[in-house]
Amino acid sequence: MTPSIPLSAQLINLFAAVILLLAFAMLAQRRMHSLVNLFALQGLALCLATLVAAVTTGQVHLYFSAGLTLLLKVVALPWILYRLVRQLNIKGDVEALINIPTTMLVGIGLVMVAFNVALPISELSHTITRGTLGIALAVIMLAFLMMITRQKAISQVVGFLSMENGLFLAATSATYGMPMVVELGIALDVLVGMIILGVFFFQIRDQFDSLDIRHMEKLKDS
Amino acid sequence: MDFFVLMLAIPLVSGALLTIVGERDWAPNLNVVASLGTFLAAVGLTGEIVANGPRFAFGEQFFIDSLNVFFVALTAFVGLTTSIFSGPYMKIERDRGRLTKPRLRLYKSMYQLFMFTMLAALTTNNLGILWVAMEAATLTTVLLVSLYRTPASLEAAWKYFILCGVGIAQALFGTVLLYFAAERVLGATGNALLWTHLVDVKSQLEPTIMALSFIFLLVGYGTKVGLAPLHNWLPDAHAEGPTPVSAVLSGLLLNVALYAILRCKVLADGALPEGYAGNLMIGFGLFTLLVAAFFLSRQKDVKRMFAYSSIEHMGLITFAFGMGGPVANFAGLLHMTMHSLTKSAIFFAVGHATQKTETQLMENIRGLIKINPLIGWGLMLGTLAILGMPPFGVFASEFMILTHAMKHYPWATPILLLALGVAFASIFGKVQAMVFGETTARRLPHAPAIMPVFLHLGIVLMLGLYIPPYLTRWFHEASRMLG
Amino acid sequence: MPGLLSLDLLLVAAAAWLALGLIGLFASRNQALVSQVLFPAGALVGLLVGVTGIAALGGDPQTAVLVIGLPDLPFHLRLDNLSAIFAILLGLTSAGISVYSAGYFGKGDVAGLGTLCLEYHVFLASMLMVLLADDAYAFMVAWECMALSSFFLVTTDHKHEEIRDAGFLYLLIAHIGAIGILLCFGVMTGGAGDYSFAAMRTQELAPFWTSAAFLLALAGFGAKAGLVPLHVWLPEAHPAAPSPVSAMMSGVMLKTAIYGLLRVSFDLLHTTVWWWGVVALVVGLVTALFGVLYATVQNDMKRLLAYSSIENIGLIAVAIGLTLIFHAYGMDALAALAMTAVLYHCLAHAGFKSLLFLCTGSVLHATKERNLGKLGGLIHPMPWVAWLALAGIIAGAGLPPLSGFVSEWLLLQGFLFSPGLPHPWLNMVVPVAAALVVLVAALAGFAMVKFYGIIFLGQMRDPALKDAHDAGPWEKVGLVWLALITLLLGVLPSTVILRLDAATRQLLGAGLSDTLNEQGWWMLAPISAERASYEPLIVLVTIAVVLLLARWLVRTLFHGRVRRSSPWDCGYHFEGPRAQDTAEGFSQPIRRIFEPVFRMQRHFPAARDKQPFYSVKVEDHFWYWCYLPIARLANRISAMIVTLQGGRIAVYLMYSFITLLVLLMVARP
Amino acid sequence: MISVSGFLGQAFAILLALVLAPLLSGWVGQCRAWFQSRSAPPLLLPYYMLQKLFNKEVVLAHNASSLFRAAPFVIFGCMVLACAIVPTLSTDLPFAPSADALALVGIFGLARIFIALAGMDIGTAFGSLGGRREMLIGFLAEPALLMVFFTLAMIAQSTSLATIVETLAHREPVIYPSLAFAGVAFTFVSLAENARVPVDNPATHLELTMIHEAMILEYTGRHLALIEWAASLKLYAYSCLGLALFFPWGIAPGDDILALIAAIPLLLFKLAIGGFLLAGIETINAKMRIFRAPEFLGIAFMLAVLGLLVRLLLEVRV
Repeated sequence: MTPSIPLSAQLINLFAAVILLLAFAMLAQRRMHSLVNLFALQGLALCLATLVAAVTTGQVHLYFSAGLTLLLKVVALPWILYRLVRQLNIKGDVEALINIPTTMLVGIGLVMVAFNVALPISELSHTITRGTLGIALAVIMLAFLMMITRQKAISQVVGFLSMENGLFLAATSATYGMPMVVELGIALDVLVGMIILGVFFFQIRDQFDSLDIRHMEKLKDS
Repeated sequence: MDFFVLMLAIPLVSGALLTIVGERDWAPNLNVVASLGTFLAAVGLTGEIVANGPRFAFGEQFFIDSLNVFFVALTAFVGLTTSIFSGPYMKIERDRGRLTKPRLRLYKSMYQLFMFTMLAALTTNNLGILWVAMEAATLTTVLLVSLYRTPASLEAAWKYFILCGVGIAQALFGTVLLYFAAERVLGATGNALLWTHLVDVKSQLEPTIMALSFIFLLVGYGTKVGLAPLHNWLPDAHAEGPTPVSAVLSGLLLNVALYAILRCKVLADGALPEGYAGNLMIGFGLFTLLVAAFFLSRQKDVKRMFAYSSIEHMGLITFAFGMGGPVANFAGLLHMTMHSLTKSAIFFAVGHATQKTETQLMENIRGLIKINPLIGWGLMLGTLAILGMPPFGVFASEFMILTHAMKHYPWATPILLLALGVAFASIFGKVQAMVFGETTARRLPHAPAIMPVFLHLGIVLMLGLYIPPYLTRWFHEASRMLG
Repeated sequence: MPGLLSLDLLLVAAAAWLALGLIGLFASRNQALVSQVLFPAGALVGLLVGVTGIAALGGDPQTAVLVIGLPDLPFHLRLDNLSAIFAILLGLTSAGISVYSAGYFGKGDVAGLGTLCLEYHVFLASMLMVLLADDAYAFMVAWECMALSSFFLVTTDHKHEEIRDAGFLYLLIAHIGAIGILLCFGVMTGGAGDYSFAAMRTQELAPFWTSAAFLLALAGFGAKAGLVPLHVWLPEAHPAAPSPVSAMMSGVMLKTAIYGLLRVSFDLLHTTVWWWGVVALVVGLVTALFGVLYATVQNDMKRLLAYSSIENIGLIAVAIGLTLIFHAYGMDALAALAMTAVLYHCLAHAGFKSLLFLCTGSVLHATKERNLGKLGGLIHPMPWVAWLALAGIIAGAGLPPLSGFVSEWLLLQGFLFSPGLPHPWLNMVVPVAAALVVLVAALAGFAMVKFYGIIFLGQMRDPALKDAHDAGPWEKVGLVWLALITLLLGVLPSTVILRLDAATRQLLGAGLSDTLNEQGWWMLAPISAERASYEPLIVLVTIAVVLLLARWLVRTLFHGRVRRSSPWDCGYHFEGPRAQDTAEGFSQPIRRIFEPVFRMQRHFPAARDKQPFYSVKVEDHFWYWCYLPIARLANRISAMIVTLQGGRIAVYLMYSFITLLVLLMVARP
Repeated sequence: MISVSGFLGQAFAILLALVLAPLLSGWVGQCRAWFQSRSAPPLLLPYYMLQKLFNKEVVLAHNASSLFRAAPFVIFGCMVLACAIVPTLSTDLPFAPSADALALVGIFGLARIFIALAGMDIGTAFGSLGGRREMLIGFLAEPALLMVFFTLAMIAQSTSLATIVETLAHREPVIYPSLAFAGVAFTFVSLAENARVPVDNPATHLELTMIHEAMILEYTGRHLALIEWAASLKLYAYSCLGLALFFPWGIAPGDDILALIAAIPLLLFKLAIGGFLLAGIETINAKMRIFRAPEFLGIAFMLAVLGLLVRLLLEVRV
């Protein structure tokens, strides 16, 4: 460790750690409402991290990114999710396929894997936020794990969005942002995807009377 | 006007137009006309590229060279024939009450947008935009797959969305890593994701990052290609969507995803030790081929079976590109073409067949040749073609792949042959029973659009016996670019 | 340049066949045109092919490169003596079959005559292209076109499930065989990647790979030819197909496989190892014995002939084995003798087996019945067919003075000289193989007597058979043509062998023509008249003279009175058709003696049965030993693999995740 | 190449065969009767019978076909040809090159097929039964016979009967152990082929046991006469073949007229002995069940193969 880490880097690392922590929290969270809250918080942390990076590097489009994140991940998507949860009348706890302590253990293992995988890259990195790539990868993997273990369609989507957060973290903090066109495109895709999913939930509930994905195991070969 | 701009604008505009005007009597015709326009523009563009060489568009954001212009032409062509096919098909669906007017509107507009996203993905120079377009293509097709709104189609669409969404998220991470690697060489400019720039510096890219990046890209886009064990969405989506959608999914979308992998492979090959990317692809390809072949024998639903056949062929193509080198690349490109044309022709025939018999279950489809000889023969010949029987073109490409494998990867040959043999036994036994024999089905009054089937098969037949020199040249150039 | 002309002519012939087929497709409504014009025209083209082949014999190889094909590998064509021999076989046999088809398919109960016409002529053209192909791609394309067109021909009557199944099995095994052939070519390129035969000829291979190539060729071509254990399709497909098609498949298509095997083992591979010959010999013997034993117990007339084809292919393989053994030891004169037997038997079998299949076609048309148990006494309503079929069965039983005997004689002569081999084991074992060959030939006689006797002789087992009609004029012409071929091949062996010699010399560098030229044209003495000779013409003429003389003398010296009455039958008075041997009954001795060879399910009547009946079903052991286990294994594997697609999205995600993790951990550059 | 004397010899041999064949049958019958302490039929019985049959009207079954009527002539023709190529008196036979040992087997086979088909033609129970049994014996006997010929052909380096006999008769005497095996095998085959006890009984009229008789049950008049004559020709041919192959002494070489004349009484003597022995064999054996016949002929085949192996093992100097 170099003796003097700039404050901005320390801040970004902090936010990255918070995002990882929130990812763990989401993995452990049983209630749908809280899950969405946690997701919004994760978005906020992501936004702040981006902002710090923007301030540090002075790159204009990172400000845009931060704004976009704020708009999308902290405001729009949680709002849509809240509405869905309310309208679809999703009550009760989130059912996990694997019990939560086991999930946590697996999650810790995944973090170790992610850090290990990212280690050679971190050593190469010349940016001030060399550690964040590993964290981003860990967040992605945790989100993946969450998608695997959850049974409600909506929590799968939250997991998916959380994965998107991890990607954003990688894109903005580790590399100081992708080209603007790309980020806009990604954001648009995520938004449209979310809207389509929203429509989908209603159709799914109409057809299956539930958002439980265990009902959707009819198409198979075995 | 610029052919390229036209080619992208026509589907975009007509998609919007079709959304606005809604389902009218002339809407199917507009769909066909728009596809025809796209196709003509693509042909014009192709002519331009063949004559003048590669070109950029919209600054450097789009880049058309002999590799992707070939995919563009193919995509536009299959897009056109599918739109012709879907006219009568959708009419019958509406008459049968499976689709309402708003859904038909959705279908047509999404179809055009889907064409747009694919063409954009093929022509973009920016790997980020490539990702965006791929994601957009997923979104449009999710809507197309769920068009019937039946429980099964919703389930299929949901799985498609989630699996491909997750897959493509991994591709994005791969893209980020790629950017990360490129930034170290090219600096944090907007150019760091432009393929043309990356290619120039590909040997300077950091290998460790590139390796990681390629893994993510391969797994990510590979999900979309349908590489086993990431393929699980594919049979569901193919079987439950409307047949024209199955045709374009199989014939085009898989190709586009594979194209994305190919572009990335070129970069990975430059940065990584020789054979790294290739071996990964060979492994995936063989595994996919084998798994898909054994899946085939258990199928009951005809579209699902051909979906697995698509997986199988994607495995074969991935294997071919994995081997690399001009011959294998040539064979891979040829096989992609043949597979697109043949598989979409099969889906056309299957579409008509399932409409005539009102079922997708193969055991209930019998004696197609009695119901309509053209459909019966179309399906029979198409199946034989896809199974690699000469004189159809699929055999030509499989021959090249096999012979190349025998030369360079002899150990892989038995696996290839085993898989092809199992696939042959599984598919042919079932199709033969569907085509031949007696039937109880009535003849329906609707005239099917049988022309696209035989147009495709005719081309495939011709290419099996004779590949025109300009096409050869074009393929050679493209395969040389792939390294 | 007259040399180039033959190849060009053959190409024109192939194109003409294709054109005839296409005309047929588009004029399918005009049945008269298709049957009365197109098929006879096809026969003329066949004749042209035959004559061209004869003209091309002995000349230098002619080559051509077409524009079509793969970019790096356009179609290479080559006409040499070996191809010419088989082109003659194809042309002359198909001429007869095509003429016959004009009558057979003109009867108006064939749906889709146009498609059939196309398939039939594509079949012919692709067989010709197989013979001319000079690179692996062209060969494979022609080969598979042949398989495909014949598959469609086999399934012409696809209403019946067993016909569809037969077609499927046929195409499947053809495909497996094609894979073997492709692999063989791959091996023969030696990794150079040049798939033209010219390159393969010059390729030096390691001994292991040479042997691998040979074994692959044996398996690949054996699948098409019907060598055990890849024969299972043959007895299914031949009966399923319309009779002219069965005739074509059995008479000609099986020979293309022999052609391929000869091409690979004697032309493309330039070394020969003695044990290849042993392998071919053993496989051939097993095939021949198996084929003939099963032929004797069949109750379906076309199945019987199909198994008999297996037997004949087995004999050809035996002869090929012998040729390989002699060739490997450099005994070229003897190798030439055995090779002549191979080629001669190909020609002979093409003639008589097509003839017999066409005869079954006429019987089938006249009676709508394939089951031997319902036929009988057809010599009365169908004298033409019956007497021509007699020529077929005499040749098929390998008896003088017809064609089948000549090749068998040559083969046995070859065996007789095998003790000169420098290998003690071979010395001992190979002559015993000759005894088995004779056993096969004698059993073939049994099968042929059964075939002929049950169909044409005795009392009609079904009163409806009285209305059977003889073959029509077109059919008669076709039958007579093939019978003529059988006869001429039988009585003019030297003349024919002198022509075959061109191919033998090309492949082995030695031939029989020197010795034969010293003798008269009527005499066949491959080594010298002292050692062995055969003059079929004399045999035929002597028997005929004695026959006529005896008849004349008896009539002149005594009288020619004849009185008709009921048969005596040892005084028993029940003499209905049911008193005769049934098809099952006829083969009872064989079933009893060779019981372990068959897989039989028998039902015996019990003493108190209200409706006693006897039934026996003979099935193929190989089916249970080889094919079902493989099918079960494949089924089990796929049952295991389909669990991948269990329907659970979480599991699917897990696959994706695990794949990613594994790749991240393992795949480090 | 073809000498006049050769032609004369050939013609004489054929005539002799035609004349002697019924006599041989008669002789065997007479010997049998002696052995069995019966009063013997006249020696010339076969001739009387032929005479009678030729004079009789032919009674044909209603559904007898043209093949049925042609078959006796074909069979007769085959047998005459067979007799013509077996060296009986001299090895200088113009017909000899037309068919060697292998072709001879083929000619017998041709006759067999015709008689079996003729048996099936009327469509009675016994005819087809005889036909199938005949073919059964045939396919078992043929390989054994051929193995015998193979052994001999290896000794003589030729399959031409004339050459074989020439080699055996006129070279310096060598003891060939293989010939012993071959000889026994040949005897077995001959018994089976000529419908003798223990395989068949030429005198039987017990329907279920007969083979040859069952096939010709429906023949009458001149047809039957020809078939009977052909049967005796076959017996004659086989006897002469056996004599020529295993006891070749006295057969005239080339165109030696004197030797030819001397060969006649020798042949008669040898045939008389042979017929006597045949009758003896027929008397001391009982007829076997039909399904013992494969075993019997199987033994013949084994012996022939043993002969061949003995030949290869002991006699060939490589």
